[in-house]
Amino acid sequence: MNQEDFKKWIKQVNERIQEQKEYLSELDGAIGDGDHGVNMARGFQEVVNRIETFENPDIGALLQQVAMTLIGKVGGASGPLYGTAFLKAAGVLKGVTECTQSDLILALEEGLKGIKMRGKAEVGDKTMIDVWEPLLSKWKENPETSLKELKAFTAECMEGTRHLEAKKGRAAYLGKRSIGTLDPGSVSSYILFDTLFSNLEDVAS
Amino acid sequence: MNQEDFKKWIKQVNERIQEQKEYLSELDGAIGDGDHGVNMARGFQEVVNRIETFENPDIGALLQQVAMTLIGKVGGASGPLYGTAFLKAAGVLKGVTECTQSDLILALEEGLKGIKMRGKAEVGDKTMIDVWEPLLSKWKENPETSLKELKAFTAECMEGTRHLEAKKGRAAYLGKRSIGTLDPGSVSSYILFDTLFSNLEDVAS
Amino acid sequence: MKKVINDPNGVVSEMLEGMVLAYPEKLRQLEGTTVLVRKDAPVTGKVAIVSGGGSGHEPSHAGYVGRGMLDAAVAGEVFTSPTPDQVYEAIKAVDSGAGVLLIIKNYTGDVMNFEMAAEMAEAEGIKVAKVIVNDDVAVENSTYTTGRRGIAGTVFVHKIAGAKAEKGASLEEVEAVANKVITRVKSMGIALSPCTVPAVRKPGFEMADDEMEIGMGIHGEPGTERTKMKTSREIAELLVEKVLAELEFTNGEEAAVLINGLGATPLMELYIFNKDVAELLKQKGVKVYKTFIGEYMTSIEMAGLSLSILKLDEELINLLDMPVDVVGW
Amino acid sequence: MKKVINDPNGVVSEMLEGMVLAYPEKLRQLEGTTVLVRKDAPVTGKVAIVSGGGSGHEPSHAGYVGRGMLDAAVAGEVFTSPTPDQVYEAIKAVDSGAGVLLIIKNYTGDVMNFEMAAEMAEAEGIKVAKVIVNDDVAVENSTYTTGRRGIAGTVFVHKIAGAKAEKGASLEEVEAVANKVITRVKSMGIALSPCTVPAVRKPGFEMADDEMEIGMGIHGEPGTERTKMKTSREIAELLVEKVLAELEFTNGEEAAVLINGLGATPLMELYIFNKDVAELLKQKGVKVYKTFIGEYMTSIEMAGLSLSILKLDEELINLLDMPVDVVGW
Ligand SMILES: Nc1ncnc2c1ncn2[C@@H]1O[C@H](COP(=O)(O)OP(=O)(O)O)[C@@H](O)[C@H]1O
Ligand SMILES: Nc1ncnc2c1ncn2[C@@H]1O[C@H](COP(=O)(O)OP(=O)(O)O)[C@@H](O)[C@H]1O
Ligand SMILES: [Mg+2]
Ligand SMILES: [Mg+2]
Ligand SMILES: [Mg+2]
Ligand SMILES: [Mg+2]
Repeated sequence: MNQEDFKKWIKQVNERIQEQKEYLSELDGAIGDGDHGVNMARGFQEVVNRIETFENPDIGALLQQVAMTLIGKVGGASGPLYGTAFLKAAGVLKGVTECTQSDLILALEEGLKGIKMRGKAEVGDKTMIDVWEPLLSKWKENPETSLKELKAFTAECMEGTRHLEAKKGRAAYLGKRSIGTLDPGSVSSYILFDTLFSNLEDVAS
Repeated sequence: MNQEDFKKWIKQVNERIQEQKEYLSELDGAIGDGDHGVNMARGFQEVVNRIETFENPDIGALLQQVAMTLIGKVGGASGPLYGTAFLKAAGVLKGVTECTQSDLILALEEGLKGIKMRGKAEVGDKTMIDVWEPLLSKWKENPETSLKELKAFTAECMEGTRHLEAKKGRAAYLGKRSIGTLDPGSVSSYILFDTLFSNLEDVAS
Repeated sequence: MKKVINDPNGVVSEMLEGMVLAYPEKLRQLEGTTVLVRKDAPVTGKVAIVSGGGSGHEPSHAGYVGRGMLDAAVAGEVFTSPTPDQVYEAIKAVDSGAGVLLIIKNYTGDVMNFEMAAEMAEAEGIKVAKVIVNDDVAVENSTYTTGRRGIAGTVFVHKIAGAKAEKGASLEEVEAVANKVITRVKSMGIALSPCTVPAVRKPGFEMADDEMEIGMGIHGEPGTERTKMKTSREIAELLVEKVLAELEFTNGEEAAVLINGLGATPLMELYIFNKDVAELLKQKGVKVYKTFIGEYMTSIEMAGLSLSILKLDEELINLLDMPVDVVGW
Repeated sequence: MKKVINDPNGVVSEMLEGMVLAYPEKLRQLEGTTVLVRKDAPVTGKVAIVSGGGSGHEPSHAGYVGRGMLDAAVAGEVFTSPTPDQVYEAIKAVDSGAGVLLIIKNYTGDVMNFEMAAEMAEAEGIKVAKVIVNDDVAVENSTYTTGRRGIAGTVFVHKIAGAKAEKGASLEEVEAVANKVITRVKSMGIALSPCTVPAVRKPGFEMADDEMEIGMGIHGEPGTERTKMKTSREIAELLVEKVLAELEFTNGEEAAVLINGLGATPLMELYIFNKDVAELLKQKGVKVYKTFIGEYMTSIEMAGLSLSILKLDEELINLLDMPVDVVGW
C-alpha cells in the first residue's frame, strides 16, 4: 500500500462513518452518552478535508496528520484513543512510502499498544480493544489468512462485545445493564478494519 | 327559604362543584390558567366543612361566614369575587331568618354590585357577570318567571359567553383566541344559580 | 405528570418548608401562613416591601426576600393569587411604622386580593402603598380591558424598590421609584411546552413537536399566538422588536437586559439566545449596561423564555448595583 | 427536538459567545478556542485552576470562572470531552508561573484529554497538577473498572480549591485541599426524563410516564437502575442512605448539602426535595452547615436531580464561605 492507498482507505472509512453516524450514536445512546457517531463523523470529516491536499508520499507523515486531526477534533474517549493509535502507527511507518503487509501489522500493533497505554483497558472490558487485539493476534499469527476470513473475524469480534459487561469507558457505569448492546467503539473499529481489508482486496486485484 | 334551606343549597353547590371540578379546570386551561375548578372545589369544600356546625338561624350571619371562607380559601380572581358577592348579600339578609323571593333577589343584586365593584367588569367582558346580570334583571323584572324558565335562561347566559371575546380576567390576554370556549366563572355561576332554582322548586313543593 | 413531590395538594407548604430549612439565616415563615419574611423583619425605620402571587414562579417570590429586596413574599396556591388574609398577615409582620409597599403583578386576582388586604391593613392604621407591574407587551395596552400582565420585569421592580427602601427612603419615594421602573421596563415571552399544575395533574394545553406559543404569560395560560417553531435568532428578532417598540432610548441611555428561563429551558439555550439579543441591540444602538440570565420568574417546568429590557438612568443604575442578600438574585 | 437554538452543530460556540456578551466584565474568550478565562488572567503569583469537560452542564464550567474559583473553563462539544489542544491553550493562558491545577471529572475521555494536555504543558515547562473527582456513589467503587464518575460534587472542589488558590496557597496546597474535598464529597442522582444532544436530534433513551432512572450520570447516559416513579420522600431516603453510607460524621462534623437540578426540574421540586433531605439528615444526626439548591451541574434539559453531601471541617468551612465573583455560584 502506498500513500494513495492509505488516503483512499481513510476516505472510505469516513464515508462509512458518515453513513453509520446515527447508528453509532444510537448504540452509544443505549449504554453511553449517545455521541460516538457525532464525534467520529466530526473527526473523520476533518481528517479527509485536511489530507485532500496532502502530497508527501511518506505514509508515516500522512498518518501523523490523521492522528493530530483526530486528537484535535474528536474529543471524548474515542478521540485520544484513535488519535494515539494513529500516532503510534505513524511512528512505525515514518519515512515508509510503500508499506508491506507485515509493516502494516506491525504499525497496527503499535497502535493497539497506544490504545491500551492511553485507556488502560484490557480484552473483555467491552471496548474497541475487543476488536483490535484478537484480530491483530490472529492476523500476525496467520499472516496467510484470507481477507474474507479476516473480515468475517472482525465482524465476529465486534458481535462478541454484545454479551460483555463493560468495565471501562462510560458504559462501565451501567454494570450489567451494558450487556446486550454492541460496544459503539468496537463498531467504529470494525468499520476501520473492514474498510482496510476491502482496500487490500482492491490493491491485490 | 330559611337558614336550613340556604345550608342545603350551599352543600348542593359544593357537590356539583366537586363533580365538575375537572371540567371547570379544563375550561380554564383553554383560556386561562387551568385552576378554576381546583380553586372553587377547595373553597366550597371548606365552606361546607365550616357551616356544618353553624346553628344561628340568621341567614345573613350564615352567608357572612360563607363569604369569609371563600375569601380566605379560594384565592385567584374568583375568590374575592364570589366572596364579595356573598358578603354583600349577607349584608342585605342580616338578621333575616325567613327569606322571601324579593329579599333573595335584592340580596343577589347587591352581590352582583359587589362583583362589579371589585372586578370592574361589565356585561360582555366574558366573565361571570354575563350570567349574573341578565339573569337578575330578568328575574327582577318578571318575578313570576317559572323556575324552569329561569334555569333555561341561566344556561343560555352561560352558553352566551362562548362567542364572546374576553376583556377582563386572565382570558383577556388571549384576545380573539378566547372566543369559542365557555367562560369558566360563568359555568360555576350557572351551577350556583341552577342549584338555587332546584332548591326553590323543592321549597315550593 | 412526573414530578419530584409527595402530595400534589401539599406542594406549596412543603416547598416553603424546604426553603426555610435551606436558608434559615435568611428566611422565616409566619406561623400558620404561606408567608416568608426576612429573618430580621420588621426592620426598624425601614419601609417594608411585600410581594407575592401564585406559586410556581420560583425563585419568585420568596427567593427575593432578604436585605436589599423584599421584606415578605406571600405564596398562593400554584398559579392562584394568595388570599387577602395571608397578604394582610405579611403586611402586619413587616411594617415597622414606616409603611408598606405592595408590589403587585397585574392580574385580576392578584390585584383584588392585595387590594382587599391593603384595605384591611389601612383599617388598622398601617400606611400602605401599591404599585402594579404590567410589563408584558405581548398584549395590546387598553384601558378598556384588564391592561397588560406583569411578568419577569417584576424582578427589576423588586430589586430597585428594595434597594431604595434599604437606603432609608420614605414610602412615597420607594413607591415613586417602583413606578419609575414600571414605566421603563417591558417584557415578552415565548413557550415551547406547557406546564402541569400539580393538583390538576395534566398540562394546561397541548403543543405539537414543531409548534411554539408567542406572547406567553407565566401561568401556563396560552400565549397570544401559536406558530411553527422558530430559531433563536428569529425569536430574538421578534421579541427585541416588540419590546423596543415601546422604549425609546435617547442620549446614550443604557439598558438592563433580563433573559429569563421559564423552567425547563437550559442555560445553554438562554446563552445562545443572549448572543442573538445582544447582537440585535448593538445593531439598534442600544447599549447594554448589565445582562441577567437565568431563572428569575418561572412557570413551573414550562420550556420557554422571556426577554425584559429596562431603560436605566443614573438613579436606577445605582440602585440596581446595590448589594442584596437573597437566594434568587 | 425543540430547542431555542440556531444551528444544532454550532451550539457550543454560540453559547460561549452569548456568555461573554453577557458577562464581559468577568469573562474573556481565548481567540479561536472554546476556552473562557477570567478577564484578568493570568493573575500574578496565583496558582491557576482549569476545569472543563463536555458542554451541556451549564452553568458548569464557565459559570464558575472568576475571582475565587476557576481561572479557565474548557468547553468540549455537548457531552464530549474537550480535546487536548484546547486544554493546553487554557493552561498556557492562565499560568502565571505558580503552576496550574486541573480539576477533572472521572470520565475516560476527560481524563485522557486532560492528561495529554498536561503532558504538552509540562513539556513546555509549566508546573501542572491534576485531581480527579469521583463523587458518584451510584456505581460501586472498584479499581478493576474505570472507578466512579464525577458529578455535581465537583462544584465543591471548584469552590474550595478556588478559594485556596485565591488566598495565595502553593500548587501543592491547592492540590491537597482539592483532594481533601474529593475524599469527603459523595453524590448520587436520579432522572425523570432523558435529554437530547442537539447534534443528535433525539433523546438518548426513552422513558415511560411512570418510570425513573436511579443513579443517573450527567451525560444523558442511563442510570444504574430503572424503577417506578417514587415520591420525593422515597427518593430522598434512597439518596441520603446511599450517600451517607460512604461518609462517617463524627464529633459533630457539619455537612454542606447540594441539591442540584439537572435542567428541567423546577426549583419548586428541589425545595420540596430539600425538605425531605433536611428532615432525614436531622433524624440521622447530621448537622447541616449550609444548603445549596439550584442548577449547578446540569444535563441539558433533563428532568431530575442529584444530592451531594460534603463533610466539612474548619478549613473547608472557611474556604466554602469565602466570597466569589462568578456567574454560577
Ligand atoms: N479505556 C478505554 N480503552 C479503550 N477504549 C475505550 C475506553 N473507554 C472508552 N473506549 C471506547 O470509546 C467508545 C466511546 O467513544 P465516545 O462515545 O466517542 O466517547 P465518550 O465515551 O467520551 O462519549 C467506547 O464504545 C469504547 O469502545
Ligand atoms: N374582573 C372580573 N370581573 C368578574 N369576573 C371575573 C373578573 N376576572 C375574572 N373573572 C371570573 O373569574 C373566572 C376565573 O377564576 P379563577 O380561574 O378561579 O381565577 P384566576 O383567573 O385568578 O385563575 C373567570 O372565568 C371569570 O368568570
Ligand atoms: Mg459517547
Ligand atoms: Mg384560573
Ligand atoms: Mg389562577
Ligand atoms: Mg461523550
